[in-house]
Amino acid sequence: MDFEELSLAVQKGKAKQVKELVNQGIEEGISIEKILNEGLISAMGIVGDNFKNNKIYVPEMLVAARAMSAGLAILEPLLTATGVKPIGKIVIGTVKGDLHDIGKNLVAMMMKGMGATIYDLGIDVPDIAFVEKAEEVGADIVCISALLTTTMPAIGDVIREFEKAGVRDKYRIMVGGAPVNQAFADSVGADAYTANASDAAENAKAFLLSKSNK
Amino acid sequence: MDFEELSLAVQKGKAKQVKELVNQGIEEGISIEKILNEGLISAMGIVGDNFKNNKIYVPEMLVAARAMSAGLAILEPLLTATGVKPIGKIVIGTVKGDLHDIGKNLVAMMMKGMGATIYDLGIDVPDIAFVEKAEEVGADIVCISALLTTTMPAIGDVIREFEKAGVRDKYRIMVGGAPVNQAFADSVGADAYTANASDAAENAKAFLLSKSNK
Amino acid sequence: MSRQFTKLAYTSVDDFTYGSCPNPVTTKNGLVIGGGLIYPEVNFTLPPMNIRQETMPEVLRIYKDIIDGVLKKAHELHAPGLVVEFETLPDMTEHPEWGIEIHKLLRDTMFEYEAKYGLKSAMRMTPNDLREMSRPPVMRSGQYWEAMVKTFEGTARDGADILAIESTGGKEVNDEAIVNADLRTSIFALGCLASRDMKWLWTNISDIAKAHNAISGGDSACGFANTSMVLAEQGFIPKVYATVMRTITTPRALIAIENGAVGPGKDCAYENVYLKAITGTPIALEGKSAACAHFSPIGNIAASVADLWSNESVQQVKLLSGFAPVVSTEQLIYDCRLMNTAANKGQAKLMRDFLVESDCYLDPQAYILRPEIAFEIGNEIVKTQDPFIRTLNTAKLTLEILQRAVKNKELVLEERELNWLDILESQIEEIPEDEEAFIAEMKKEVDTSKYNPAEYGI
Amino acid sequence: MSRQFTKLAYTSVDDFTYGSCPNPVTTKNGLVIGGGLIYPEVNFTLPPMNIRQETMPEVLRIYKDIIDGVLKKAHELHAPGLVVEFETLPDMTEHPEWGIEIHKLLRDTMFEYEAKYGLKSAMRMTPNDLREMSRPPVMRSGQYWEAMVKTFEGTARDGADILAIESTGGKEVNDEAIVNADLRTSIFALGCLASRDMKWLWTNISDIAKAHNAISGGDSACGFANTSMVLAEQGFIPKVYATVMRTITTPRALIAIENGAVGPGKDCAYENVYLKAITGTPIALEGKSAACAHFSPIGNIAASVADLWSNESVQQVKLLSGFAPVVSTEQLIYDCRLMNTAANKGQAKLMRDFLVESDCYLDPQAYILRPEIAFEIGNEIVKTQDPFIRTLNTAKLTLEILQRAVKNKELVLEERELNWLDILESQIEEIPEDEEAFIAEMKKEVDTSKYNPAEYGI
Ligand SMILES: [Zn+2]
Ligand SMILES: [Zn+2]
Ligand SMILES: [Zn+2]
Repeated sequence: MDFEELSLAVQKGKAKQVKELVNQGIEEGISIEKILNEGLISAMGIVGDNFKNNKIYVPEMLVAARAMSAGLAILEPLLTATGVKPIGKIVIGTVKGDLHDIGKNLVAMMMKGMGATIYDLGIDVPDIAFVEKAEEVGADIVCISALLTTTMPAIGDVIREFEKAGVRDKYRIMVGGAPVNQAFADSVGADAYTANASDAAENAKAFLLSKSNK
Repeated sequence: MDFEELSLAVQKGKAKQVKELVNQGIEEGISIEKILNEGLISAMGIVGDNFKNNKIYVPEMLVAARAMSAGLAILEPLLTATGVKPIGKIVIGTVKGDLHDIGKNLVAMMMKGMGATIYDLGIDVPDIAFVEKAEEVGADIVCISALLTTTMPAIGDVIREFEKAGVRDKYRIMVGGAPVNQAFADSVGADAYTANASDAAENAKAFLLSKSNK
Repeated sequence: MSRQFTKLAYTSVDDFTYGSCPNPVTTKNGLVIGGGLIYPEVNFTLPPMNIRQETMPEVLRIYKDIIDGVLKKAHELHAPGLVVEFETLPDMTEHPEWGIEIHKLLRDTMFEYEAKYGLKSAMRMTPNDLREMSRPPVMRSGQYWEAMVKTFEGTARDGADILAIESTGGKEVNDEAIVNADLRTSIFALGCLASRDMKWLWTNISDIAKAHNAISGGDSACGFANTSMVLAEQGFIPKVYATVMRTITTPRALIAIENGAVGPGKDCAYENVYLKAITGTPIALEGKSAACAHFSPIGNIAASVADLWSNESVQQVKLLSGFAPVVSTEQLIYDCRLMNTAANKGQAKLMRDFLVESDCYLDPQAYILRPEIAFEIGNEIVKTQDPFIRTLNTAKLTLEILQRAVKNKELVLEERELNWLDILESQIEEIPEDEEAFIAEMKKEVDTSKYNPAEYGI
Repeated sequence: MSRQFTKLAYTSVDDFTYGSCPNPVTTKNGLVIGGGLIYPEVNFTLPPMNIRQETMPEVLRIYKDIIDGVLKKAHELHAPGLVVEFETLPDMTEHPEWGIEIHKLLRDTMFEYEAKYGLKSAMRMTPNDLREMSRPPVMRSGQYWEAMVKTFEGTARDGADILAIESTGGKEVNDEAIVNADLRTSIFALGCLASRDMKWLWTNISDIAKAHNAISGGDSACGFANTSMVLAEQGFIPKVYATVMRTITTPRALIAIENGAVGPGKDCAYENVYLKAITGTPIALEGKSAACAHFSPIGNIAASVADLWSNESVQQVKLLSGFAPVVSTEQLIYDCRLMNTAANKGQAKLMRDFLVESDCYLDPQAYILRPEIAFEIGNEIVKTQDPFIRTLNTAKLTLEILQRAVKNKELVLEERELNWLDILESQIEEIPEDEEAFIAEMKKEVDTSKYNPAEYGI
């Protein structure tokens, strides 16, 4: 199997070719985990770097992410069967009363691109829904987004729901969005705040890797 | 005694004439309290209104305040002798590390003009000195000023010294200065924040009058 | 009755300057917008806080503090006039009584300053478009629409001078298109969906305005073009896509004016430049003095043909000098004062050209706002009355203008931007000119859980 | 060796414009200040926080965030150059190692952006004057002076391009004079005390600059004239007093240039207008785009002859768009871009006149900054070399100019302002022209617990 070819197909967003190459790799008996890490995730790492280095835009990343997803859809059942776990599980959503999802979607896409399993609650999410989904799926990280100053306080409300349920310390809670800053994150007891989607993904990845190394 | 004449002398800052008229009133057997209230404090009330209505500037107020002080210096020993209390006692100062005193001096001058006894600690005041002076004189109000964002947190330190000494609730603590706002005042547990010297004096007067009516 | 525009309101690009226009708007108290002077327009909002029934006293106190600070500064700086925009936050439109109460507090304070100091001011009332809160959006009925109507009616009754909105018809489809730089879907969202919504919406808004002797102002495609500009500024999407998004919002916006709006157009609607050229109505715009609200590559050129100059929005937060809305007020007044001084000396066109030329060669989004380009795009738009065709042709012309500018070395674009010029062109080259056929294609492509075609009559 | 100025650097007021001057200053990396372009100068500070050894990592992170945001925005907006001012907070000068560390972080990041993107920038290093922290101030020795010297030396060693300060000699006497609008005492503070301090101080600063190949920049009477302007803006003291305070800080400031300073003068020193006329050195100024730091009645006119355009200072606080220092950066860049566009078209004088005329008739503090008035005041100053006489005569001339402007109906003043013109005139009419006699009188009047005459050699 040519991992370089698969990686390039992901980078260029050629979903059809990605599916073909992934199936081909499976037929050749290549390790599922190796196809995932050296083909799909590695490609998304390059895509992320190209974005950070101002060589491509988000649309190219999205096209690549869709191609990666096409390949991932084939691999996931096999991964589950062999007991290979994703790097981590992440619940993400925009707080109640807030209809903005562009930033939240970027974060979700970048986190998916690094190999995490994303549970996207969407927008206008009731406080308790974050807790319920995190508990249901056994999440590692919960990401809470707010784009308006008036909905930003709801981030604190969500964190209080985790406290009230007595499960606050089971999850790393990351916060973000236009009006959010480090001081606010500190004041509501969030574990991490990042200013942009790239940093959010890197922050999450570092945490997940250190968690898996324990 | 012509209280109108005394009031006008105060308003125009004629200290010499104020002293003559006050002494004259005392010789005539006029009530000390009446000379104070209807001559001196009433005049400063008019001066304050003229300032608020943009008819005069602070220099005219200061000149009037100095004239009032000249008259007050004659009355104070007699007031003490007859047991008449000032409207209240106020400790005021600028926090440690901060050398700004213009705003603090304006507040002190306006509060003196309404009849309060002012204990001015000056600038660059150690935290504990506020507590010591308030306790020493039996203050009603403590005013804490900061003009720099970096010295503003010291306001909270001063308030904590009052708490540590177990005397926080004995005093009404008012805060102010360029970087200070209502949210900050709330966060450090101040009793009042005002945006300018006029409001500070009015806020203090309302409190002192309601306190004396209990 | 609908108006039609078949030619530009101007015959000479030399007359196309800030502070004046062929069809100025006069408020009840005599403020003439577009009559010779450019005026500051101040917008502001709450610091971070919850809005509930129990926090309303605090909300009202904050707005009172803001308006007092703004008006006091305007009076002290001898502003010849002032427009104040009250843009509601969602909770304030969802509970119309809250928005109406805040508006009355603001407008009454403005009346007080007029009576006491002669400071002539006007209120722009901008309820937000709540209809997108239903998923998919319910456009022509329901609790959200009814709340919006109550807000418009109550505030117009209480003295709101100018009614405005940042309407969101088609946004539910366009949001995903933006992050994909999907111009084909954007043309569907704006040319087919938004355009149908605008006719219905602005007929209604204009009726409310007429009933209360208020001015039917204008709309903004903030959620389309400004979101694109901001995402481009952050390096997320191509600048050339944001540039085309800017121009293709114009046919949609024109429908407001065809159906009762008379201006001044809203500040974040940079498409106002084309609207002014076509209709001669006055416009608000925002640029460098709105850096408090968002950054942009059009800080000076945005002022070149504006009749109102805005800060877009700023929260009530303390800066070293004072509260941020007062800072914005001072900056806007000085900007307007400089421009009015030049105009009073007969040099408005020269100042306009300084503003244009300082930005226009540095970014495609600035280049496209040049007066000559505005006339070129405006002339293309008035060739037909069909919103879809107008939208499609504006997209094509914009790409052509950008290619030409690059070829003529009037514009230097990064390689990735040049690539996207080609990508965008190829995205739309196969769009059929028959709207029915295009709609049929897009109905198959766009997820119908995101939008309801029936809400747009298709 | 002292320089002397006996005539103005300019022969025609038409040449007296922004962005250029007879004696431009060139930084080591080739930024020419006053060579034809006006550049933005960005200043910023920490949000409210304690500065202690344990918070230094946080302090450094904040400054890194600020400088990265500022430089990234300047690069994105194609700024042709940028000056960054680092004004220390008292703790950072009291502990020189802190100020030196922060400066190095900032300057090194600026070097990185220059290497990576070609963004030419210069650092203005402004330690605050700690000497006033002793009560009465110790001016020429002691721990505070030594900390200031260490700060200047360490930062000059690490690449600071321009050394500056807001010195406070005489301020201990002038603070009370301000609130009393006591011009007689202000003349003593500036003409007799501050002037003596400036000669000693600027000889020392210039020596440090020379030893490290840095530029000896200039001073500001911020604590005298800007404090007066702010108190006048708040309605506390007369505007005409603030106006005279502005002009009478000039002889004091000139002494810096006589003793080694070459410019650019500091942003809050509006007296720079007169200094530029007299010496031809480049100047920084601040106006409408410094509304974040303080309000003023001279928002446009302040830019009319500036070579650097500054925001004065702003804290690292979040606005809707981004952090406030980045907002200021964007606004300053657009202001400079507009002015440079006009200058590149040969219209700098015309733009200057727009800037002047938009403000000059609305406030005495603006009127006094008119180019023709600057020349009139400058010519008065160079008639003698005596700082005290220069200060006294500048006060008298300023009052005369204001009376004339009112009489000619070029300026409309409130009645209380007109009263104060007379009061100020009577305050100074009996000041003896013999400095020794005046000093003897003032020694009896001014409280010696507030200042130590020996620290000024009197
Ligand atoms: Zn908008
Ligand atoms: Zn807006
Ligand atoms: Zn300063």
